[in-house]
Amino acid sequence: MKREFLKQDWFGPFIVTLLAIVIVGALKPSFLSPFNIQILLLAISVNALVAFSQMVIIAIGQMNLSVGAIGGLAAISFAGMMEIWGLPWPLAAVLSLGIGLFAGLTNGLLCAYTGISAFVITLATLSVFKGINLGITEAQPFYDVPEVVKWLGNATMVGPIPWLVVPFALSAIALWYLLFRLPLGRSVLAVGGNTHAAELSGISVPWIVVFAHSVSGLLAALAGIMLVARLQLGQPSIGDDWLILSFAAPIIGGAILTGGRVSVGGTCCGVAIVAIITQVLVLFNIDPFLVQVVLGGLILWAVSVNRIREVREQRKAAAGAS
Amino acid sequence: MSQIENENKTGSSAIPKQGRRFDPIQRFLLSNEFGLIVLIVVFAIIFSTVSPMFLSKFSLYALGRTSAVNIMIGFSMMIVIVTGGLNLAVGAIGVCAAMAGGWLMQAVGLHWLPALMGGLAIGGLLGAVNGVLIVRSGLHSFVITLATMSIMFGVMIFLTQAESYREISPAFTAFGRMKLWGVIPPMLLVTIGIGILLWVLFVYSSLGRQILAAGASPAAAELSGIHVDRMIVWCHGLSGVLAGVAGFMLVSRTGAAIPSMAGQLGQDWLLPAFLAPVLGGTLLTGGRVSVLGTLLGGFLVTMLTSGLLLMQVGAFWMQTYLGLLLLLAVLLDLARRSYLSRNKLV
Amino acid sequence: ADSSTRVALVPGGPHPYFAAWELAGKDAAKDFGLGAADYKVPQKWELSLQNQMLESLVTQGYNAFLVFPGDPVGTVAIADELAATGAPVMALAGCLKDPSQAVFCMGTDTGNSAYLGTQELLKVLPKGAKIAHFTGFLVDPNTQLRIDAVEKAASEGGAEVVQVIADIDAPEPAEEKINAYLAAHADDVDGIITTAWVPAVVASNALRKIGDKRIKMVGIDHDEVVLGAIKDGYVHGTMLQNPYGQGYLGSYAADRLRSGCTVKDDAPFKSIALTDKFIDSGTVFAGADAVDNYVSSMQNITKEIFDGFEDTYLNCG
Amino acid sequence: MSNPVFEATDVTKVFPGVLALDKVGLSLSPGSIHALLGENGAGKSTLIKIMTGVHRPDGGLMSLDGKPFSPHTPRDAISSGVGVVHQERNLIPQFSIAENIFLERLSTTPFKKIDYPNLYAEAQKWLDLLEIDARPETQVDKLNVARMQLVEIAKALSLDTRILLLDEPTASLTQHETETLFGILNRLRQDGASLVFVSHKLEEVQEICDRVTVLRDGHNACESRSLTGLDRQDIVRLMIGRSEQIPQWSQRDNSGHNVALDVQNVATQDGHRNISFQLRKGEVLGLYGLVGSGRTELAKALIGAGKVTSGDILINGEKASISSVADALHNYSIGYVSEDRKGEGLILIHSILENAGITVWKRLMNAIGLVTDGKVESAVDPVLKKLEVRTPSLRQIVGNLSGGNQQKVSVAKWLAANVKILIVDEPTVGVDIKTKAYVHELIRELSDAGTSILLITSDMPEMVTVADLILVMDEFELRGEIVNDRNYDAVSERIMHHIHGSTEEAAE
Ligand SMILES: Nc1ncnc2c1ncn2[C@@H]1O[C@H](COP(=O)(O)OP(=O)(O)OP(=O)(O)O)[C@@H](O)[C@H]1O
Ligand SMILES: Nc1ncnc2c1ncn2[C@@H]1O[C@H](COP(=O)(O)OP(=O)(O)OP(=O)(O)O)[C@@H](O)[C@H]1O
Ligand SMILES: [Mg+2]
Ligand SMILES: [Mg+2]
Repeated sequence: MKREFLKQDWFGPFIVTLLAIVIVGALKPSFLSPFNIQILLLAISVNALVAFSQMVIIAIGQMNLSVGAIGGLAAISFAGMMEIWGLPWPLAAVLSLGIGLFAGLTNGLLCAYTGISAFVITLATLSVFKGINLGITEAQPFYDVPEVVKWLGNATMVGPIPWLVVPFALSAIALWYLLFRLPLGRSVLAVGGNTHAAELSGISVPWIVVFAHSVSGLLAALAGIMLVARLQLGQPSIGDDWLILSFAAPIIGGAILTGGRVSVGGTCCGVAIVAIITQVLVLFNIDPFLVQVVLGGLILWAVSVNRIREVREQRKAAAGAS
Repeated sequence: MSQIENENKTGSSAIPKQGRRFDPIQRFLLSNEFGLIVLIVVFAIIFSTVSPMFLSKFSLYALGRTSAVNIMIGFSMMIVIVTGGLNLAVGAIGVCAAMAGGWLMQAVGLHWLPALMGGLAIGGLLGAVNGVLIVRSGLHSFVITLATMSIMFGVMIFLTQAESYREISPAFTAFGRMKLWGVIPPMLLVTIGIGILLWVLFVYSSLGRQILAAGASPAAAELSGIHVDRMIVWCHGLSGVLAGVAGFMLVSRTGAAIPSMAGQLGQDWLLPAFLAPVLGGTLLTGGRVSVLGTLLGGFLVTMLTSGLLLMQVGAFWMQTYLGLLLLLAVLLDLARRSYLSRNKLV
Repeated sequence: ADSSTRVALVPGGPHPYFAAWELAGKDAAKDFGLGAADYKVPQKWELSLQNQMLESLVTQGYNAFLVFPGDPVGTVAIADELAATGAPVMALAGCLKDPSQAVFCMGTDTGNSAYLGTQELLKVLPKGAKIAHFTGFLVDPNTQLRIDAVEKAASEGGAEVVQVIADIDAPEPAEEKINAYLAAHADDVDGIITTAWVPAVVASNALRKIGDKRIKMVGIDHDEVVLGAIKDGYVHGTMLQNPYGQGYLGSYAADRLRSGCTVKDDAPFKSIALTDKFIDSGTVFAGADAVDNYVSSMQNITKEIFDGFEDTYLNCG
Repeated sequence: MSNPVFEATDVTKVFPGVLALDKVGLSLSPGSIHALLGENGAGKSTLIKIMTGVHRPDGGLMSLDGKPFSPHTPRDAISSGVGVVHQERNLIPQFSIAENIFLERLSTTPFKKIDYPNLYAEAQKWLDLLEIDARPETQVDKLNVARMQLVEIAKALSLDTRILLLDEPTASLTQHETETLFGILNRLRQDGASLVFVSHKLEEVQEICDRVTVLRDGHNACESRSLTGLDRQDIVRLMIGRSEQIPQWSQRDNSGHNVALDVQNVATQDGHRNISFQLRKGEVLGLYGLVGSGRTELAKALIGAGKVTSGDILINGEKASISSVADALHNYSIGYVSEDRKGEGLILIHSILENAGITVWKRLMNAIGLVTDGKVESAVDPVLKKLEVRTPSLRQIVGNLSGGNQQKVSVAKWLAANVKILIVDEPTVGVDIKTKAYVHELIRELSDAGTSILLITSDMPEMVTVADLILVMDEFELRGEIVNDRNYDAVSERIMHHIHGSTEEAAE
């Protein structure tokens, strides 16, 4: 039983996260102050959705380069609809989610029914979505974000836990349930694990691809909307640099780029690790000219800790078998 | 029994009956490369009809020069994609190599040739470091190069304090502005030359074949007596050298080695880096490569951008049109292929 | 005026700072009867994309260029190539590093602006204050100038720069890092100076969020968020620049140069870190009292420079 | 006789460069097991793929229960009651056994929560039925080839379809598992199902099938006739157009030859202990064992792909330390033909030429490292010709070849390498009888020419036909050595005695 637990994909990243919290907390007690925890949770909430959005696509063994463009488009639509059309925020949010869903659907349909690699398709739609964003905003932010939305972006629920954690937690649970308990989600992973076998088993691969891309679009849009609440304005540049994070977090969390294997918990830990590293750079007053070096070094540290654990597990397994 | 005897008499030859055979020309007509050529011609005709300036000497020269760099960046990524990995640090390595070259010319005062060699060596070394880390750790190249991209770029910024090197040998700078016969940038010739070398590598050399085998199926390659790990280190090293070449092209063009030439962390290079090989038909999962395809893919994308710029489509909407054109291009190619195979034309 | 003059105003990428250029170009084209003064935006902040756009603009027949250098050194080569076609080229909003073929640079002395801003900040801080500096991409040489200038002003004023956070030109990392900094160090710092657009916006919001009016901040540029925070007392003030004036005056100058004027040999250019041919388009500090009418004060500056421009800088035989 | 459940007439399929099926017919009646036979590349798998909606035919008609049947996707076929075990493995590696078995049904109720305890319990039933020794929650990529094959079969059986197509289900099974499977198939036949059974093992066909269709070069050599009255030789003649020649090789005594490979007290990381044996020049040394007994692992350790932890390996009397397969090939002239041709033996996306040439590039390259296709071709072509690899051109992608032809390519590359010591692991899995005979002849010829061969096979007749001396391995240890006097019954009994004798000891 205990062994099973150790073998989970999320376990390694989880240990790394704990280790990081303990080390940083010991060196800088202010790291564990309620306000800082709140800041950390805010960062994690939004970034986790970005990572989930990519994770769903990694699950089917593809890549979605347009997550950031979809998120940005949803963000400025959300802010724009409220500012220009004066829509109430829930309606604007739903419509923006719809835009994200539609964008994802478009990606999915193009990938599924043309057979062209998702890499090329989403690269092209990235350009399309970003262009629409710039065309609408002409690079000017939307400023008139209603107070409620600003409040939601910053207010806390209980203790240091911000409200933005709610959409994140709900999405995480929903995704976990989908991918590991529902046949639909298992089909998504099956397609990623071995597309040909999944097809031969009667799974409708195109429909699964469309579904995964739609979910990805929806999650990216949600992240964009949450960022509007957090930044308190509709910046057209939202999403411009999501791409690397969106891959890094799931991969640190144990996902395999060829598909079929992702971990919701691991991805959350991956996001947390990246957030903690970001904080470390600020908390320890790293020379700005060395920030990138330390960042890279810490990423290497995080993944190699996990890797060493894996290797040790394998050794133990090998030793046990003989 | 008599039935069996009858069966016995028909078709006992060892060679199976064959349907249509592919001859090389038909194979080429179905290929990605041919598709790209068709697209390049089609779009060139469209652009030059809408905006005759497209075919002006200056415009063609500018196009050739920009695409030379983009294609070279594409080669640098291609060589790693072949192994089934990727190299996020192309930009960072390219800038590091170029900055090292700049430093050698300005601070050390070397002639441009040894400085160039030194810079390329740094590029190759950094690439090989990536390769060794990947092989030793057993981690995916994505994570390793993500981290080293940050480290390499960071060290470069720290060492140079983000200062540019401007004292580049005039001979070297002149190269970037030279025009052969009024339209041809010599850089494009360099790119084509390196393309030919790469083509020879993959088609005619033992090393290239081994690389392809290692990329397509590491397990099978290893069991066939190929040092898969060594191939991965080789490819990353070569990728670093090629990134360095792209970096030096930019140096020669801008007349300075500047830390921002590939953007923050060198990320600006990632798009052309992936786009050219992927459009050109290099498999992202490794083991299959098309040097000509990468060349044409890089050229097509550069041409689409410059064509759109010339057509003066609405300022802020340009990206949208670029995306749509790209989609149109790949869909056209798809249509061409399915038309050919549906009508059994090839 | 010459209706064959076609001016292109090319920023480094899409950014709200440059929005005023579009209007300025249109106004100038109308006022001076230019063939065109068009605002042409590269789709991304990429040096190569800006270069490609400039090359394309030559092909399209533009014959005067007002360029925000994507990189002070990296843009020199393309500026020289543009100048070689006979077109007047001016660096606008930011400068090219000498030597270059640019006629002059009109904009803000980034280093000086950071220096003045820090001085304004120190005025409202006690002696020995601790200040933090939030700024943009390190690869931009201007960032280095700003870091040095803030450092200089602080040491002159007896203050200490306790932390520099750079590379936060994108909203998400800016939000993360600035908030993390305030969460850990809000009590250890007395003042904040920001010398890039996004950090200024994000820091203004962050201060408003923690409701701390003890920490004094000086921002940069005219984003509504920053201006609002100044009005509400969360931010002490901001260093304004004059993008409209740059676009308008630049277009005017380009036209004059094309119609035969030359730059005076003894033109009273200022010298700044990057170049010796600098024209200040106006940098003013705007505190709570001035934010409402900053537009008109900028217009005054613009008018002032415009009135004396030809006499001061040009020979129009 | 009852009406056919399924009928195919004039089915034609063209692949680029290959006429895979040429007006083929097949009719299945209820309550029968129908053998589908033919040489490698005859079109068996293609026909099965057309019946299950993987490929679309280029001509011809199919009907199910008298109604036209044209499945567009595998899903259509499954929902019409056609189940299949494909020749290639088609499992989701990251999924558990249970999930793989019930994958089809997962997609029909997308939003109903999966009841894992129930799923595992259901899967356990199938595991028990097929006597698979593994837990239902085990991830399938942890299984060995035979177990994966059995899971694949369980997956098809669990669909409970009226028509079940089995494409070489027994290729990687041993006799015992095959018997279990046959028990189940017999029961299905009694329940009125129609089964199609593809195999190159004619004994199996004669044991269980009642009707037969033979394909030759993509057309019917005979269509849906009764097996009664056809003996083995008749079937062979239908398949290959002539009768089978069973070689009777003389016994060889190699004891006077030099020892080429001397393994002394070797232990490995995989758990081998005290492995000692000698392989002489020109000898064929058999290594027999049940599936999972550790033969493959030993072979890999010997060629440097696994770790030897203690003991010595001597090659031609000199101590060798082999660090990698490349080392083994280039410095010690040892080669290894893998049992897993898809995973380890071949590069499926590359051409025949690339695959067969992989071991010779280094030898053929010139001073600056260049090798031309022409050189490679002239080096590998004779070998490929000899093995009769069926292909329109050497540029054909190996993944497009029929299973047996793939196996030939995988053997060919080592023949081209001209090694002194060759380890051959299950060389004839999925190979038709004609080619199998060629492979055996080849092994014989090679050994006559002085190559030392270590032959790993689970195919007892093959072992008795080819090996000079047989080692028996069980649970990672060598149990004994038998001189092969080509007397099938006696030798096989002695082999089994070594294995079962040891397990009885262990049980005590
Ligand atoms: N996808 C494909 N593309 C091109 N040719 C193919 C493809 N699939 C099969 N072929 C060709 O069709 C012919 C029939 O192949 P098939 O797999 O049906 O043979 P088979 O009878 O199953 O042989 P085996 O006993 O070796 O499995 C072969 O010549 C093979 O090379
Ligand atoms: N009961 C088991 N559970 C898990 N793994 C097993 C079990 N039995 C054997 N193995 C593993 O399977 C591998 C051996 O299987 P394999 O079938 O390759 O052996 P083999 O002797 O080469 O048999 P064959 O050549 O017939 O396939 C070893 O790695 C061993 O650890
Ligand atoms: Mg077959
Ligand atoms: Mg084996």
